[in-house]
Amino acid sequence: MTETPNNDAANDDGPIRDTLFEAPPEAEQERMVEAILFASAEPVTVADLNARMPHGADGAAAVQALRRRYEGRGVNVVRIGDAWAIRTAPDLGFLMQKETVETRKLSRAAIETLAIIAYHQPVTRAEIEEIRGVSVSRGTVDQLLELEWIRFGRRKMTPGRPVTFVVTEQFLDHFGLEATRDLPGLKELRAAGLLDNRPPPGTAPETEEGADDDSQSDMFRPPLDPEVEDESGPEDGA
Amino acid sequence: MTETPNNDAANDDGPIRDTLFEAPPEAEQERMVEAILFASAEPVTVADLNARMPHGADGAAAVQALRRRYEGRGVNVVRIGDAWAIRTAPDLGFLMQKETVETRKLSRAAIETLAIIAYHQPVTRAEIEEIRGVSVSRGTVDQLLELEWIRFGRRKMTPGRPVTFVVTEQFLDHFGLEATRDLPGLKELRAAGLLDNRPPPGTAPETEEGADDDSQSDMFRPPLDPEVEDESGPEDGA
Amino acid sequence: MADDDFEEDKLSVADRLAAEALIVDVEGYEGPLDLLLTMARTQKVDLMKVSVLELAKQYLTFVEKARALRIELAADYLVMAAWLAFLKSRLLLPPDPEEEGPSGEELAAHLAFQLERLAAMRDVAARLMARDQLGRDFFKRGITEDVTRVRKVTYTATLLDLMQGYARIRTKDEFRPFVMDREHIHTMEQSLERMRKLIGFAGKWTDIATYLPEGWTVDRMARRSAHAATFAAALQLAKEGLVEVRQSETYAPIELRRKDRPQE
Repeated sequence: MTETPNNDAANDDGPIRDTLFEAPPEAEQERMVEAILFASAEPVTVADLNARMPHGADGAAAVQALRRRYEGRGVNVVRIGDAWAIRTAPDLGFLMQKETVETRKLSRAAIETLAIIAYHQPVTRAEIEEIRGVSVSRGTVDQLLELEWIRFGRRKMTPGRPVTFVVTEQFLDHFGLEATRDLPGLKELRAAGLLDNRPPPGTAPETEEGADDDSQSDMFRPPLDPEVEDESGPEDGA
Repeated sequence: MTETPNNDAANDDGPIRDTLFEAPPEAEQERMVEAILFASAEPVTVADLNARMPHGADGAAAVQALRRRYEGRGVNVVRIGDAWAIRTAPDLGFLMQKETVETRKLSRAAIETLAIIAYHQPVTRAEIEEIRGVSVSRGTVDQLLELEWIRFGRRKMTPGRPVTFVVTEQFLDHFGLEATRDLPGLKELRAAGLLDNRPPPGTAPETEEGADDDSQSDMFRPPLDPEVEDESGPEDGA
Repeated sequence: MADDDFEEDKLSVADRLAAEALIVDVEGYEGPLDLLLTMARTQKVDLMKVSVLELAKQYLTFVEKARALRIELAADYLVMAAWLAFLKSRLLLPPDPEEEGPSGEELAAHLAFQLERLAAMRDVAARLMARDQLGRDFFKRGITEDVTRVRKVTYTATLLDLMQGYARIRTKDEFRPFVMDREHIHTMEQSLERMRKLIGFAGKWTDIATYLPEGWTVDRMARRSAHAATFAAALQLAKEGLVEVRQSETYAPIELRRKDRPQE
């Protein structure tokens, strides 16, 4: 009853057989992570997993094993920032008309603003305007904030200490990204120097020469708590 | 639906077209059922499955295969009425609880009782009552026992051989003491300003009522709660 | 911008038509940079190699046209026009060594960079939106299980609490030698025994104070324990169905009465 003979999918169905008859602790931990991830709609951090599993369990290892197990299945274990979630396989979306959520269509301005924030984060409103060549309407930013795709980052250490925007974990989740470094085309853009903060010639050099290093380092930093704003980043040293 | 990165399913480009006229392979049907059961907000009937899956698919067989696959896993495919759902394995229900630890201050009665035990150990209940001037509720002693801050000492060699209480290692640990003799003495307490300068009892009976209101309230606490009820006065005295 | 007339004839017919087409849907542009980007695309070259001079001319033509057609352009567009006119003159005239500031080439290079960057952001925005999206292409769990919170209470106290607690007790006893005396303590058992004998006579409501044992006033301990014992005994008797207890209001005297048998 353990063998699933009619399973000729790409993945091997071995793991099931392995774990049914002997239940070594790791297999049991994997079951636990499986239960926890299945129960939650939102991503669960490894810290949360460990907190919920019995003492001494290794949530990180168990989630990796689980991820492998679900490769090629109808649902997959996906990483979102520091957290993990189970999501249906993207190729099966056509089965889910019933579950499809109608999202408000984003304006062109909102889409561009979102992209600029994602690729340039942390980025100030002035910088967004400089890139787009028009002022950013409040409604656009509000819409993105409301969707919880962006949030306020820490303030920039330039005159006026303007607030910055960064993308959120929900953004990553929505677009199926593990981290902002996986944004499509990010490497090419960076290589082409298009993510540099290049001030217009003749303007006083801004105090943020490090800006692009900064955005880079920030990209690898999980977009977690908004309170870290006065933690000194590379740009304040400049 | 363009970028479906790690999808090793049989057909990438348009499962709809491929499967419209011929049923997808069984493994593929199982994946579909898996995704549908996962994403649905309610249990799904076989009729529903068939309606949602491509023409010719056998939802009943696929759900059975899926059920077998999930046997012994952290989640199971279960039948609810004539519908199917994925549910947490019964033995893992405990993971769906999150323990929040709340720290509360020990009650004044408990602190005083504890203090008396620490300063006078080994000490009998009657002696504690004597010192505090009020009877000690069983709940208070039980709480301290449960916290493992006190334990029973040896019986006193007095008539009735009453049990005594002493403080534990955990107590010393918690309060950062090496031994109870490290507890500051009365003189030191006074020097630290911890001993109030209060008129001796009896000299000002009226104000004294108010000042000692805790003992008073202890005395006149209606014998509603069970702890006080079986505490039938100081008959257990030495 | 009076110098537009001599430029115009240099533009091809196609460019002019393109410029007119632009004017028609000026509303559709997200600002001057967007418009410039669209114009640059008509040059059909890599954006890095775009002729900024050509672009400046094209834009200025556009602004002239709009003016001729009495189309009101937003201030942004006019500011850009002024800047491009300045840029054009910088690019055309030999550099003046007296003049401060960036050269025309530097300004032009920056404009080209801006255009390329905007184009790049447009491109990645489109790629981003083309990704599989949650709730459209892939889905989260439909039936979630709430995590029930189990509250566990732990108690804590500090050494200071302990010392203060002890000090509090010792303050009470401070002026009294520590002796194990229970001489003046009245117990509930004693009160109960007394009251069982007395209660038979209490056909009317009587103040509980009348049941206090003799000698209850000798000292504080006696006072307190007598009160407590009597009260507890009264409640015990009430529980046994022997007396009724009443108190008209808070702090009013507590009164007792023998409980009559049902038939009476």
